Amino acid sequence: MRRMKTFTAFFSVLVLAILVTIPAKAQEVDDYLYKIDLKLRKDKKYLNLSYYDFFGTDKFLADLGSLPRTQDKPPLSFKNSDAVTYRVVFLKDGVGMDTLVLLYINEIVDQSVADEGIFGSGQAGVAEQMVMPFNDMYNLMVNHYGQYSRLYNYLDRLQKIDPEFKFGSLLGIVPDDDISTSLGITSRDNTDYVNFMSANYLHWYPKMRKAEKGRRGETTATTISYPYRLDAGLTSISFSHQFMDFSLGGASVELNLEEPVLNILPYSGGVLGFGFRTLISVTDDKKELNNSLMVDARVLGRVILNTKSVIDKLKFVLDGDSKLNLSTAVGLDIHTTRPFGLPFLNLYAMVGSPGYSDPFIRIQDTKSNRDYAYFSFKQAEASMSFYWNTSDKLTARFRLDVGVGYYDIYKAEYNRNAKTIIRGTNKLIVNLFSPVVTLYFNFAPDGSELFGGKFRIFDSQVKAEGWIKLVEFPGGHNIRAAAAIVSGPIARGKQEWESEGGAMFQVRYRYGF
Amino acid sequence: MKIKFLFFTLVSSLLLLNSSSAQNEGGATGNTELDRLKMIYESVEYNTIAFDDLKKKWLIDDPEFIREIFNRFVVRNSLRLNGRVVKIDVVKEKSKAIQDGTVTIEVRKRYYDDEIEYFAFIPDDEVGKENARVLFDPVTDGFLLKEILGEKVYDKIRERTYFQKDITKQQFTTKFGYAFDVKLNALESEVMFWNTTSDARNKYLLSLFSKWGNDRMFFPGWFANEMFIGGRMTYFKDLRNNPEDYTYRISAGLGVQSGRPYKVDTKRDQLWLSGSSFYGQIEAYPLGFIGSDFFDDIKATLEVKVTVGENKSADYGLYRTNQIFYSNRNFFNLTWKKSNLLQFEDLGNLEVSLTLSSSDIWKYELNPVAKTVTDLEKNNKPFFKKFNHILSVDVGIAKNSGLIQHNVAMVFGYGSDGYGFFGARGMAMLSGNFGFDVRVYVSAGLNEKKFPYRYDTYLVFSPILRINY
Amino acid sequence: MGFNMKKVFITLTFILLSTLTFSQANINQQNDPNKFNRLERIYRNLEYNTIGFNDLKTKWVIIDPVLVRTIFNSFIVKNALRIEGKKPSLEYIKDKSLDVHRGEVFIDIRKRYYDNEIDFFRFYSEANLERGEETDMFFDPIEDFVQLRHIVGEKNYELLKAKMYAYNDLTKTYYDNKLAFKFDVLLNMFEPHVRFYNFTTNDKNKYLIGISGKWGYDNIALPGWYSPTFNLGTKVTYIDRILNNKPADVFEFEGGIGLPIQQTILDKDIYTGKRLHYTGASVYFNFTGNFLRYIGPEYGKYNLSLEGALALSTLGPTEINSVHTVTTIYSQRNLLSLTATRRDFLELSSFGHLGAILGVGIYDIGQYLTDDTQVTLTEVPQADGKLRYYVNAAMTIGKDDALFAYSLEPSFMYNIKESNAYFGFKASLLINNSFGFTFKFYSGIDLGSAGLPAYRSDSYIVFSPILRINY
Amino acid sequence: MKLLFTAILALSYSVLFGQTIDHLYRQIELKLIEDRNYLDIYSIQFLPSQQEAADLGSFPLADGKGNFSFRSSENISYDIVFLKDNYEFDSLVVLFIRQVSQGGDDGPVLFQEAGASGIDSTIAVRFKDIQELYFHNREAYQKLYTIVDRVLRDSEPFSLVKLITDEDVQSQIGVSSPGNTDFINYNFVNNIHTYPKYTASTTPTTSSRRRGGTAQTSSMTDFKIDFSFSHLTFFHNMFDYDFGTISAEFNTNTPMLNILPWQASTFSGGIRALVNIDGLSDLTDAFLIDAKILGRFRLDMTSFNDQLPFLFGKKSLINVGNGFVFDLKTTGIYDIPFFELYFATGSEDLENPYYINNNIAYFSFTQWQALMSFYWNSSEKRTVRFKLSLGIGGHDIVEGDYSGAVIGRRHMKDVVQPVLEMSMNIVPNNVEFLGVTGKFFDSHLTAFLWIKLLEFSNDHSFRIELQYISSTFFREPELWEQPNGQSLVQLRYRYGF
Repeated sequence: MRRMKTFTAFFSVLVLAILVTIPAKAQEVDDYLYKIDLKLRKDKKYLNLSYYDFFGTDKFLADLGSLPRTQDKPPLSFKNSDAVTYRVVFLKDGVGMDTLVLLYINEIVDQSVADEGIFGSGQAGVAEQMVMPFNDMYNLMVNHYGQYSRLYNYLDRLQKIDPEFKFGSLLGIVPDDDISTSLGITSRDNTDYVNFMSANYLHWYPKMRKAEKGRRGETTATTISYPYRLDAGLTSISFSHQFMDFSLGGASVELNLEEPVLNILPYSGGVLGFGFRTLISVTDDKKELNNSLMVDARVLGRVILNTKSVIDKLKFVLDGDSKLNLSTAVGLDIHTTRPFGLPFLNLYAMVGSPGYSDPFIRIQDTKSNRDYAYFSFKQAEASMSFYWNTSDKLTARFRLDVGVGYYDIYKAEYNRNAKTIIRGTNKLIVNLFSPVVTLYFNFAPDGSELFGGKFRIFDSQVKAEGWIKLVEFPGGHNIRAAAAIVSGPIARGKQEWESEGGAMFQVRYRYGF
Repeated sequence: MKIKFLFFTLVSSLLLLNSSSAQNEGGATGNTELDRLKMIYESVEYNTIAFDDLKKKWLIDDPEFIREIFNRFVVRNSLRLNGRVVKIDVVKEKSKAIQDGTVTIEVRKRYYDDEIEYFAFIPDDEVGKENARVLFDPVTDGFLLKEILGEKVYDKIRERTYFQKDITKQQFTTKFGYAFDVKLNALESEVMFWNTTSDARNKYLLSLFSKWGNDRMFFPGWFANEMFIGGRMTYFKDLRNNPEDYTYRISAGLGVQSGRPYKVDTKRDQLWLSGSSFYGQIEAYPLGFIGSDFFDDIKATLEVKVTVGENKSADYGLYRTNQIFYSNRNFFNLTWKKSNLLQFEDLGNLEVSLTLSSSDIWKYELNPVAKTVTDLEKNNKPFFKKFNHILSVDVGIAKNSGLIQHNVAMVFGYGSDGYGFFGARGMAMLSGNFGFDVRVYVSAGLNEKKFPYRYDTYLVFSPILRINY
Repeated sequence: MGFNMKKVFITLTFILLSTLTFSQANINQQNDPNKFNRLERIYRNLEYNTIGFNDLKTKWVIIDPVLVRTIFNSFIVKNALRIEGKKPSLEYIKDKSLDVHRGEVFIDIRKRYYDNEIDFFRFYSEANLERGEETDMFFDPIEDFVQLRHIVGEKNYELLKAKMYAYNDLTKTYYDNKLAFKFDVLLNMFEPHVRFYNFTTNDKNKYLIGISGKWGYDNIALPGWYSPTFNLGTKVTYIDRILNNKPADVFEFEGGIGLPIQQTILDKDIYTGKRLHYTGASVYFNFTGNFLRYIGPEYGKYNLSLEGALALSTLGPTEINSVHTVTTIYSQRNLLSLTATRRDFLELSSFGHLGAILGVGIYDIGQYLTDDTQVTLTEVPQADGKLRYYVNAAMTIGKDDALFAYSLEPSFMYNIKESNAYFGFKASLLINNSFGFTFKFYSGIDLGSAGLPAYRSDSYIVFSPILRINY
Repeated sequence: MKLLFTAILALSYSVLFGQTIDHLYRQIELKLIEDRNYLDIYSIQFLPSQQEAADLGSFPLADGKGNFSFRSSENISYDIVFLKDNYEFDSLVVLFIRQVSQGGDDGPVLFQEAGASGIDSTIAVRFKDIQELYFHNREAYQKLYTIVDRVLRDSEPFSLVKLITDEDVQSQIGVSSPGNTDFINYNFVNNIHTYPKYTASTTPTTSSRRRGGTAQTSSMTDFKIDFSFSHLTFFHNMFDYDFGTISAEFNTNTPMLNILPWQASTFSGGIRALVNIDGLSDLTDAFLIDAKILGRFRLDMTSFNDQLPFLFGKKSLINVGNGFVFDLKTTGIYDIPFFELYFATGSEDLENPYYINNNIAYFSFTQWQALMSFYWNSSEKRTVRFKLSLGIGGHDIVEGDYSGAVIGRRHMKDVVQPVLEMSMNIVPNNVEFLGVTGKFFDSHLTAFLWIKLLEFSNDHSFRIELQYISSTFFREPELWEQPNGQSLVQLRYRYGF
């Protein structure tokens, strides 16, 4: 009870205080009326206002009667016409506002319908005119509250009886389209991986495209499929047909002339590689391909083929005189997507049988009457891949591989003109494990890949590759120009079997990717 | 008592009421009509308060242009102070400041289009303050401003073809990401590749690391011939903005032989590897339990290398003559580091650390004929006498966020072998991605004869590439 | 009290003010708190309840500063920010948006368990979290995706769900270290075991039977690798009670036979010196358990362990494969040690528990002449006899966490007979109860004047990976 | 005074809640419309008879939308949606009423969709309407309540939760199946002989004792062939007896010697029997014995076996004698682990070695191993399957010296070493795709990998197999061991599996 007294006393004082602090600040009020009116008339884009259109024939307007206006303007009476629309504009969600605030009424006359003028229907168009500016509306609220509240209640009820009802909006800017995320992103699912692989990999990847969003915004992954897929260039060919797509993924075959671990160009290795590749998703749920554990495995083999003799005649390969012989070998290339939350893993291993007979590249030893040759039988690389994009539009895409590479180098000696090795002269001279860092870059404006680059540092040598899209024909045909550069050793001396660097250029044709 | 209480509450509430209305001049003044209109005025526009700091903002500095603008305000009688028309004598008085050139104009653009949404005359000395005192009421509507100034001047303001200062915020603090973190630096790399949360907001991170050399015993990168590689686990009790705020971090690895990226100085001896070494490091904030802010960020680091087994002669490679060489087999570093000791605004925070580093040096002779190497100091130097204990102090400034991150420190150390060191470490990174790391150490009072494996000057450097998501 | 009253006054004042200001909006409605209450309860109960999964739901924090501003701004535009159900004033929002500008505000999001919609959304400021105020909200959280979607708009909502921005994942992964009893394979070099059979005789106990091995004796600072004997045998574990799926009151009985094993770390061509040789089979036993529990329950936390190895036979000189010349060798043949262990003396917050180990024991070192011409091995008599007595002590710091279990054990052994001591350090860790690593290091110092005994190395280092498969 | 205070309070509340309650109504109604799968609400169908419709009368709708009354028509039914009683509500709460009308009928529908023959479903009475009834017209609400209550007494309501909450139960931890499931699965995928396929039946039948019993799926084909360059097995349905199956096998393998197939210059052939001792039809609990008896014959392959295009390795250094092979696998009884035994031996005969170097030849006559196996899976879907085998194995090595007149015999070594073998199979959606096995024995590491290549019409399938045997770890190779690793790549064809 005592507490009550306190309250009462307080409130009486408070009410007094309020009454005292109401000086009529007419000038300020006018200022605001002017400012608001100006703002409403001039600012076309930025106003967060809602509106509701009444047809001139609307029964409610007739019931409402005419609305009084200030400054001796005649009261606004609504024209009962099909061609006239009255747009009541109001403020809905103002900060600190609890209710709708009616602001002004525009009269929109569709002249193509209502034109009965003398000049005929020459100008078909819409004329919009502010018939009840903010001053008048404010006046209506202050002095004719009855009519104001009828209009107000009508609008308020629209949303009450139908929760899904939406008012029109006058907002000219589209903040939602401009959602900018400032930081680059990395997807935690396979999006980046699939994007990268389908743009750069020799073999085909199912492409996941987001179908148009349903009402609840569900996206479904659809694959665009072609009867067969072909990627053909001067250094490698891959092919897969629809019948090779089995339920879990797909298979394809390839031919190539490349050795990815060693710092040599295609054609320089003296081998012809062939391979069989399968892609599967090791997941229980087939629908969520993006979250599944995918395994891309290639079983590789290669046989020796004297491509080195061809190389001098090839205008597109500028070989830096690499003196390494490769051997017939088998191997494996595996890419997996994030097993147990680890990064993407890549493993490549090629194991060849030591065969020293009749190397393609021999070096004459001037001191003795012998030849010698260098061989590499085993190559391997294990790395982790990290993907990221500079923005959520996925325009500039990056991938960084960090790992370890391995190769061995054997040296063998021959008698001049003899094909077989001198017994016991084969020795292991290099057995190298070295860190390897590869940076990939893809540029894909509007989701279509335009350019790809690769920069790899391994064993103090740089290998760079790149491609650019030249032409794209409808129906899945695609032509790219591609180039590769290998540098000589940097910050260390060149070994005898290494090249001083070289470059090659080619055109690739891709279909169905 | 009751009355006192009543009185007290009344007075205090009234005071509070008044003070609140005084604060927001023209705000909740109790004038309902004005209040409502003001509210409507503020609400009709699409609100972008959240972006205020990212909007384009600049100061008009051109004195003549400022006069021109001011004059138009005067002509149009558009100057207001607390909502009311300003009396002419006040205008005169304030225009003096404009003539003195001590007034600038702060202009801010809207976020989604090109119109101006804030325009105010501000005295020079108020610029940059959070609640800057303005000369007159700011204009918060571009269209009103256009009415006052006329279209031409308004467009000129927007085009910014006059003397002006851009004060748009460029860089905002960002948070550390835990998806992956690749730090490539020849001297110390780390690749964080796995993370998990097992409870609440905690985080376990697994990474691989490499560390070249040992700065604490003043054998940085390049000069050490040994690189440690291994695995590392970082544990966060709960995630913080600062990635250095981990609860503890454990590293374990092996030492491997490394080359040197420059021509070997044959006059000085190198340290050789004489066995397989194991490397371990534990970092934690052990004084956190005291519960004081000061002790919270004292980090203790214990770093140990232990070499086991002895290489056979054949393991050292092919030598035809006897070689006498030195080898470091074990070391032990204990560092206490206090960070955030002082704050130097944008420069970063001062940090100080104290390190005790004990490392042993063995002198061996390699005889290619013999099976094993011989310890030349076996008799005159027992195990514990082979150690050199270096006490060193680092004083540095570190900044871990923002456009430019850096960590620069001066180092001073003195060892029980009777020589000292001084030097500097410096690391700077641009936008957290690219950077450079340099370390220079200079010996003082070094007896080069006695310690032939020591160098006069050590200089190592490496570029840094860091990708963190 | 006075301060509280003030708060009430201010609130009421504002209410009154708003009443006066917007009285025209008050359309004659008969509202009362009960009505509000009931509607709110209905609202709360509409959704399928999955509170039990709250901790396992996908959870993340948006850290992209511009996205945080975008979302915050759409809350402002939609006038959807609330504090304890009430609309905050513009001034308050302006004040809070400064925190957003400073980059201290992030968004916490949690997904529903069975579908993809967001079931919890809030702005939070890291400063509050660091102060330990977990519940302090920046603004009221939104716990209904429909409402959230209406506030931020369809497009933003899809973006929020798609996670195409920078974020930190905070989803809890469930790690389990509960013992399963079907089989348990623990592979490491020093104490492997394969447990493949179990049975229960009453409704709470468990017998586990398997094969076990033991290489080296840590108590006498003679770890794996350096020991010529590998004890292979059977281990019977008796678990008296299984509490919370964790065994309590465990008794282990291990019995086996010592077999020769190659000491890979030692040069096999150097016979003499700091190494021990295998000179005969032995029986090995180890009884471990909290036997003291039967004296009084307060001793239940102390584990006693009696470990022993007793020589059975002596090989002839020709049978010792590790030596091929005539020389004297050392061999450790018998051992008996008793230790008491308690691992939870003190709790060390996130570091686990602190414990201690104390022990005493006796072992013998024999010296033998390997003369192939002799039929039996000749023992070389030692001046001070074969037996060695020692005491040992260790401190343990360890945590038995599901994801990351570890133990650190600095130890000390004092050999009374030889008056020398070995300092040791054991460390082992096990990740996710499946992969791990163990490491042991011992370094000796001579406390007398005789120097370390001839069979001893100055230091021992051993390590081994651990693989555990338990189902 | 108190009165004044309450008046002020009431006034302020009304303002405070007036807005909030409308807001809340809107929020709830949107939730009811938009959240389709996750709402724990129920509905019943109500087909009012003429009498009932009349009895119920009409209800006023909120916000002056007029009145609503049930109509009795063949084309119209009503779904009354409600919230069941729970922790916070002692009785059910009626939420809204949906009117479902068959095409052609035009009822008092707010938003009629232009579906001429389709079913129109509109919300006839909104949540707010019903709640306003509850607050201001309790009697009318009670009528609706009674309808629901009455229907519930006779029938189960229709749940609107569309989540598959039970099927999705995921145990995060891996599982090891009880019984023989994992064993059968593993052998079905890897064994060169036929094994019954384990199929998990999703609908438990009353007769089967546990969910997911096995059924011996009879393959379409009459016979089964498993062929690779190193082995061949053959099975015909004729040999499918009730208690087991018998099949034939030929191979060139010599396990336990750490050499590749063909390298031993032997050829083995014989039969294999899979027997179900218990005779139970449910194989998961049965005691199975998989036994092989093969003869092993020496055959001089030295002229070509280092030339084989799929084999990458040097000529072997070990001769293997004639003899027999006994290979046994059993499932566990009493939950004892699965047991495997391999034993091959023959009489010692040093005459006529195929591999001889400097008058010295090495022989091995006996090889054996005994293993315990453990099986487990990464999850209950059994996508990634593991097997770990631990045991002991060995072989003998005898040296024959042919330099003299008499063959000098020397027993070189009896290898007895632990065997550690670990396999992983990846079998997504019950289709085998990839297998990896690593085996460590006698300091050699053997890696074995297969990948499925193609499958035609479910009967023919091809795999590519890769086998690699490393050189020795932790010790120098013995004289009879290859100093380098060796590998084999081959195709494997399975028909009828």
